[in-house]
Amino acid sequence: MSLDSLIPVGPELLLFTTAVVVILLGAFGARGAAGPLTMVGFLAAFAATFLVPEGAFVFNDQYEQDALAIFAKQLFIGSAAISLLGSMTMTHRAFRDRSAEYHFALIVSVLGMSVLVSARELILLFVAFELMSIPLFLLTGFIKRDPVAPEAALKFFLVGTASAAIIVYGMSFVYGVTGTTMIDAIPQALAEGHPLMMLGMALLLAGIGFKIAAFPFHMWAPDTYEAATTPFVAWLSVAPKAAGFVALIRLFVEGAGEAALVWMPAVSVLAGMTMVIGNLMAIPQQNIKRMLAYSGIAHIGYMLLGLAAFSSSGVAMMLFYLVAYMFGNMGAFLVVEAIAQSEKSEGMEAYRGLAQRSPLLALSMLIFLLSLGGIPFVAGFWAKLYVFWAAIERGMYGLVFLGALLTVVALYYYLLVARRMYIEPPDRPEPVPVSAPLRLGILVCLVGVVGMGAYPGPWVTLAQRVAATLFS
Amino acid sequence: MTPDALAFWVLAVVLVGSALAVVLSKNLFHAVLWLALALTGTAGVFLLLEAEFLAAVQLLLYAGGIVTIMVFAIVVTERLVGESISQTNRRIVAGALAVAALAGTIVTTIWRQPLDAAAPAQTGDITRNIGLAVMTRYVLPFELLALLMLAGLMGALYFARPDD
Amino acid sequence: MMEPGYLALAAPLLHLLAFLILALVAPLRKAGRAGAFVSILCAAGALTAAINAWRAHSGDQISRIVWTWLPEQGQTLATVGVLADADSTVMLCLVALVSLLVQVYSLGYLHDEPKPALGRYYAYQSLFAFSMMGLVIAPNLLQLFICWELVGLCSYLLIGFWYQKPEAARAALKAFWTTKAGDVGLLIGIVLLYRQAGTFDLTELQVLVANGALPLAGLSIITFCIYLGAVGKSAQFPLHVWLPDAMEGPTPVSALIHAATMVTAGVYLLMRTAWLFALTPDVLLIVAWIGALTALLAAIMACVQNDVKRVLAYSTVSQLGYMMTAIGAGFAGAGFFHLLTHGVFKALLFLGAGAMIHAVHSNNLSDMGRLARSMPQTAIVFIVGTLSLAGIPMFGGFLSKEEILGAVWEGGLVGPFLILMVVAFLTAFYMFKAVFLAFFGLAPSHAPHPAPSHAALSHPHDPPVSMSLPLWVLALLSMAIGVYFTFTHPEPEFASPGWLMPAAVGVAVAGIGFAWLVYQRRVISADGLARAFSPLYYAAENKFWIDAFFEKVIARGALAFSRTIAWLDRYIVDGLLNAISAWTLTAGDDLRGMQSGKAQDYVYGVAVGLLVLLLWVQFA
Amino acid sequence: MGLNAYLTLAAIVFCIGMFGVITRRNTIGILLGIELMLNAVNINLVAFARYHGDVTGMVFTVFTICITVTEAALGLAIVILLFRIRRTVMADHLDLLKG
Amino acid sequence: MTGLPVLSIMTWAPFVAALIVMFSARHRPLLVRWVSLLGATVSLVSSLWVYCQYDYAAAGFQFHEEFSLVPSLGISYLLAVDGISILMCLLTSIIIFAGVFASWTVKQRSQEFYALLLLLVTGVYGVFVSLDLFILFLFYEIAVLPMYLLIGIWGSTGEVRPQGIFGWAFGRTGVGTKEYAAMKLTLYLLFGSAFILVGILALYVASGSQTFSFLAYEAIDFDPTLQTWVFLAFYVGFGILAAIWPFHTWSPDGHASAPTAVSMLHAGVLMKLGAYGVVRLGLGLLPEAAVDWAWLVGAIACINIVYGALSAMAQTDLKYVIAYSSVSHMGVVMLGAATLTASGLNGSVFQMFAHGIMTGLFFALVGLVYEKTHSREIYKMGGFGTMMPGIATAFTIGGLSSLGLPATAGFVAEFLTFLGAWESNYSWWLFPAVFGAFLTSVYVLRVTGQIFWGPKSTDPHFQHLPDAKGTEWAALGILVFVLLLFGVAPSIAIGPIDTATGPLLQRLLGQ
Repeated sequence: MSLDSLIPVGPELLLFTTAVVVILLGAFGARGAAGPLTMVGFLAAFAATFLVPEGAFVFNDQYEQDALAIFAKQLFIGSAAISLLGSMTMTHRAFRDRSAEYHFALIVSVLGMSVLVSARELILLFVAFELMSIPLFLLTGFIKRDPVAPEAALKFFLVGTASAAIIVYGMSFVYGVTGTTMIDAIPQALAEGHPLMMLGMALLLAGIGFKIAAFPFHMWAPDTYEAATTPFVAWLSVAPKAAGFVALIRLFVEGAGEAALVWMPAVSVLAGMTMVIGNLMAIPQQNIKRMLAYSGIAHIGYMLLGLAAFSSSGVAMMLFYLVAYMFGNMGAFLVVEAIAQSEKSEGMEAYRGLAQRSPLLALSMLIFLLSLGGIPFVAGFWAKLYVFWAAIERGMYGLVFLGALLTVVALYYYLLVARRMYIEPPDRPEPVPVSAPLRLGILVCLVGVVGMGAYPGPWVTLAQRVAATLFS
Repeated sequence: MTPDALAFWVLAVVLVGSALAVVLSKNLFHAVLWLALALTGTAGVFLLLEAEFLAAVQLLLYAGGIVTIMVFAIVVTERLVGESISQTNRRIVAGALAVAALAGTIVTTIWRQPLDAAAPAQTGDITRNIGLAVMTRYVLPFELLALLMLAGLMGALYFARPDD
Repeated sequence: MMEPGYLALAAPLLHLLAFLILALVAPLRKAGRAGAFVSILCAAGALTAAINAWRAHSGDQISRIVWTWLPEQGQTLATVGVLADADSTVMLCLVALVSLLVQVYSLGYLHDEPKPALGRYYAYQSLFAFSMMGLVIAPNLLQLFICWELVGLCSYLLIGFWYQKPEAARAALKAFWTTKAGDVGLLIGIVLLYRQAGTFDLTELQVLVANGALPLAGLSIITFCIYLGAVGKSAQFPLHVWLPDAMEGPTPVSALIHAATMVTAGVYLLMRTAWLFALTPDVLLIVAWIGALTALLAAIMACVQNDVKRVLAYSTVSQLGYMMTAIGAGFAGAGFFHLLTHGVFKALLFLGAGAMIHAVHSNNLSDMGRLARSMPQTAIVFIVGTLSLAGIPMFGGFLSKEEILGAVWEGGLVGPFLILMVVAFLTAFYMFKAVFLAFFGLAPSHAPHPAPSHAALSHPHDPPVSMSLPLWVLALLSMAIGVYFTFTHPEPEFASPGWLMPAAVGVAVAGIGFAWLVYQRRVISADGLARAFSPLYYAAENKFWIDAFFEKVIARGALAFSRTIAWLDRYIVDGLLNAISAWTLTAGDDLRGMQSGKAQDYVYGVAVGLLVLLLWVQFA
Repeated sequence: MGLNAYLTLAAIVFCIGMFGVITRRNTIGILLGIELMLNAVNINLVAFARYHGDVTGMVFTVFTICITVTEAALGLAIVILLFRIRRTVMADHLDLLKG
Repeated sequence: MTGLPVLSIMTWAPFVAALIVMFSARHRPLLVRWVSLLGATVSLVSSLWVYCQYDYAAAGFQFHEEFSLVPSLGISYLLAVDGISILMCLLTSIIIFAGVFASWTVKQRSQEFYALLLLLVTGVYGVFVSLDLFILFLFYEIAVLPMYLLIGIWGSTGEVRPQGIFGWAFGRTGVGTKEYAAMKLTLYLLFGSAFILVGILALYVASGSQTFSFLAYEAIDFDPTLQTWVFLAFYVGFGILAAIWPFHTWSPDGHASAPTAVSMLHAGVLMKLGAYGVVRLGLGLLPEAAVDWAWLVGAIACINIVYGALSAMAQTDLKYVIAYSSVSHMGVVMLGAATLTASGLNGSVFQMFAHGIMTGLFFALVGLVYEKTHSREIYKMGGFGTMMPGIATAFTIGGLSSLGLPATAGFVAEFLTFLGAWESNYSWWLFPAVFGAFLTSVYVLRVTGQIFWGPKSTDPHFQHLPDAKGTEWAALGILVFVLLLFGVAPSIAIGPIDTATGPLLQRLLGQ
């Protein structure tokens, strides 16, 4: 096997190597190096993604590096890097003593995702799926002395494995009908409309629905988000969902063409419910991470809306939304981390008078929230709008209107935070100290949000190009 | 009734019965033992399907591995508690309804369309084929599987170790 | 000789100039008298301009100058400018004259006002004069309406000039709202007429009417609406209620606005549009009857008043009724003629009354008495005015009044004619009641009324020259008019029956005599008289409950209604909104129950979701 | 014996497993349920493989079995950890996080 | 036509000023004010320049500026102005210019205050000048959002008793507090923008063209049923901002709680955004639907006029009176638009302008009075005319304009609207409209009389009150002057308006 045949999987290899090195270093006690090393690995892999030749098939066609895969990989690795910026300065003992495990798990999970989005074959897909999930359980319960973290890990684990069972059950049916585990066979079989095929796909939909935390498979999310370490949650709220969406695209959209429309009712209903539940339940939350969790669920609803269009533009807009959501959501979580580090609290009250304590931090939080709320000149606005636009192309006026209304509800609870930060007086005068890496992370997200908001053109074109390859 | 059919029915009854026992029995130990039985029954089904290798794997890994771990876990937790863990169910009716409906749906879907009644004749050595496939066609997932198990075990270690 | 249009235009513009100077040059305004002189100077200039305009204009030749004011889609929607013809120029002279005199008079009358207030007063005065003149020379209904509203504003400001007095403040509001109510009608009328005729311009309208190009359908509604405007401004029943209260303002103001000029604007309007009303006889009939009714009611109410200004106010109302009746009878000319003469002598009367009040510091007739001795000049001019009002030959009101009676008779309106005869009698009666009580009869100390206020005891005397000069000017003018018209009997538009003049004069004299018997000789007791007519007397004392109706029923009703609306808005319309949002919040809370925190339930959720999905797959 | 029969059997076992997951109080009991579910999947896969005369399904089974075991190990580790810090293995009592 | 992007300058000057204020002028209050003033001045000058340079003979949209933003979707930064926008920009400039002066005395966190204020203004300009529906929507939201903080931080809390059948709800939403008002206003307006967004997207999809350009859409005539619905969406969406009944309840609470300059801007300009949106997008793009729905728009406008006036009559809080009067006057604006006649449309736009200035003046005055008396209770005050003649006069002039007294801008607007109403297909609209004007005279003069031109209040607090001074005079002076100027010489405004309404009318009645 010649070396240049490995170039297409360069990023994955880099990740793999980093993982191995990190764990070995861990074994030999050089734990402090894990974080920086991981960062290097991520950056290298990120860079590598740009060198990968598009559309390369390897491992006898089970593995494809198409535009979508590369796009997704960049998303995963990028977000992981950002979250790493957040976790670098975590002071908890576990991070001091066991940082090797933490970073190893992180890398492995990213690797799993990277494989997932490239997999063209069910077994590989399933393995990659598990490869992505299992480290997440570890990361969730990472602060193992904490009373709630393990509980969250358990819940996540139980629901997760149950859904994994559902997924593989579905896969078994798909395999049974198609007689092969290659994904390319699916559209054909769907077209024949074998009942077991539909059954299998439905099972898959449900299983992946858990991963993207769509109603009613979402219940693990808030608990997990609340208990796990914030930088990890920032990443957890973005990357696995992106992976889940890509999986959905691979299984339901790619190559199916108009045939995919049979799923439209199901997905639209899913989208609608998710939007409603997420937004409504976010209102009464007092823990900001929990609030963000529910709002995140609502955002999944919006993305599903884009997917529900089952059109090139729909997918494109969904991808754009993913990026916008990544910047906004991660930024918000990083600010939460900053506050939590200084105030030792993730409650709303920790934000009182932030604007007068450290205006820039407050401003960036405000911008992130507004972006999530879909306000012009920040990324979220375009994201929402494009998704709506894609949906309207399919004539889903009702859903779009519902979504638009719910943005108002969403703004209600986002503005509640703004109220804490800007309207209420501070309890303490001194500014909030923010560590350098955290600043950097927040800055990156800020640049992303504002940049995409001010000049979304290139991103849209990119997303459209990626989506177009799926429908050609 | 052909011997095949007879065997299938016997196994089916055993399997379903033990499965029910697993989820319903009051004593966790018994539940685990019932699980062992269920898994063995599954191995039987595999044999019936002429997948001897898998049957073996089933017995070793599952009936061996899982049950051992379970028992271990129970022993640990029980020792810590000090009295045998009795195990009851909650929301039986709601759960039963939902699940029954689920089963009903799936089964009806399955029976909507009669599938090929008879299996084609077995050709070649399945065990060998499996091995070949794993080592050639499915080498990538296999490698990843290794990584996955590593990660999983490390996670298990991380959680279970009583240190720090 | 200069184009009369420009001369006529100069008059209001001079006043505007005065107003602007006073408004913008704060120091001058705050200086008081200095500002007053500026204003008076402009007023004098305006008068000369007006008189020149009048003289310049010959026969029935019309000078009309307009500029585009409001363009629309390239064409002109509305214009502003001047329409100088016989009527407008002479009216212009009246306004200019009276306003000049009043401004001069005010110098004395308000000499102890604080300086800034005085400045404000003159600013208002100039603004009023400007608007009134603008109204007079308006070439189109829109400009007329604009100035119409402006004079209303000035009347509001001037009535409320002493706004620290609660009555004054209230009276000002009452005046504004009442007239505004009428203006609503006028505005609607103008808008409707525009739709009908496609123009606001009086001249063009006249042409249309002359060619019969104006569709008659619904015209009576239009004219009626326009008439409503007149009802408000010219204090016709039932909107006359504001005029008596308006007497809370300074007396010179009453003389200028509420006697000579503004209140007659309604009459003027109807006169200007007489050719339009001529097309709708039914409306004219209403005008006549309402006019007569107003005249009668006002006269009766005047009889029971003890406040000299209110007596004059009611007499104004009643005289306006006279004019309206004449117009209703179809002879606008007669009404206009009376308007002019009335303007002169009623201003005279008010200013005279002002002098009396100035002297005794009280409006109340019972605080006066025997003033003829202490202030002879005032007595003379006041009596001249009274005789003119009573319509005695050789005096101002004589011929105009007789013409009105003739006009009404000619118009075949027997009912109104009789009413007007009665009113003539009453007018003479109550005016001379005032004269006898104020200038002759008993000294106030012996008056049957309770102890007079100290004000009465202070020694009254004739006013300073700044006040007496205008009085004399007006007195001589009304004499002159009277004498002139008594000898050179102008050709009326109609031949009134020969018996009319003697009858009219007889009635007037009878009224005077009766007043003499009651209040001078006291052979008939006033109280007895009151008892004899007790129901009428009672009703008159209560102003026929019209004011009460407006205050108690309409005002309070409106307020209560508005409160209801406001309540609905806050607690139902807004309440519903709040309810919806509250429901949303509650929904959020309730949903949290779903998140029980138990892993099994989460899986249960998954199972149910899966079930639904599978069912959908099954059956779709 | 037809394929449907095996699928049905698998389906029933799968649902029973899910029933266990939903209703068991004890975390370990829930894990047992999950094992049953995955076990059912295996039956499905093997049956299909057999009836297609195709080995892929069996390979798939190998993978699922391994993954299952890993999951079981991890799960039990979490249970033990939880037990250590919260003194209980009753999923019902593990609801500090909710709402 | 010069190469100078004057519209962009006008639009972004305040934004730049806001940035400078936010990041460089920290803790230097005076500098903050001057920078803001500079920003406002630049906008004022450029809007005046546009007003003068606009080629009235040619009419149509001029001063085009284009820059493609998202080529793949045909979204581009496309600016241009026609007669209506010119006037609206002028209005905005005047109001913000006066507003800067009016809020000269803001003490607490003035830097943030000015920054947000200017940001808001940028949004407003943007809506008026952008021809790309998308950008328009963008600016629209920008204009709405800062209100939340502006009211929330610098606002004042009112007093509302929770009662009636929905009393419980009031308790739940915390009615009366400034936070409540801020949240209500913001969310309500964003709720409206949801409709707008759907409408715009529907048009985009229906047009099938790869552009959001207004001009392109003008050329298309959309399918009637689509028009019907989209018009409704626009009407409700923008209408909420124009405070159409029954979606007006944000306005009294919001305006009452907002600080002076903010109420000035919001009542003076932002509410016009709503009316402008209905006229520009509703009438401009959906002529058939506009004709079909005229009855609804007009009827609701009539309700607004009378209902608003009556509610205002019953208020005891000065700011609420003004706020409700705005509701009533916006009714006139909408009525004019609904008449679909030349006079009506002219009146409508003119009223937008007149009411903008008028309300701006009112709120500036109320702010001053409140600043000096610390009371908004009408019936506690009295007889201030002697103590603060300047404020009293200005207030009276404003009042007279609002009751449509000739020689003030208000009269021309209302008169034109009345003409239009009678010429429209629903002549009866004239009567509620005129009646509303009368009611206005009732409550305005009642208030004016009570506070200024009445017997002096005996309250010891109100014995020695200073008149306006310095910068405050500047604010009042500008507004009063404009109010009278446009009343005396309306053709200044009618000229531009005509050039825009003429074509619009042809399009409306063309089919």
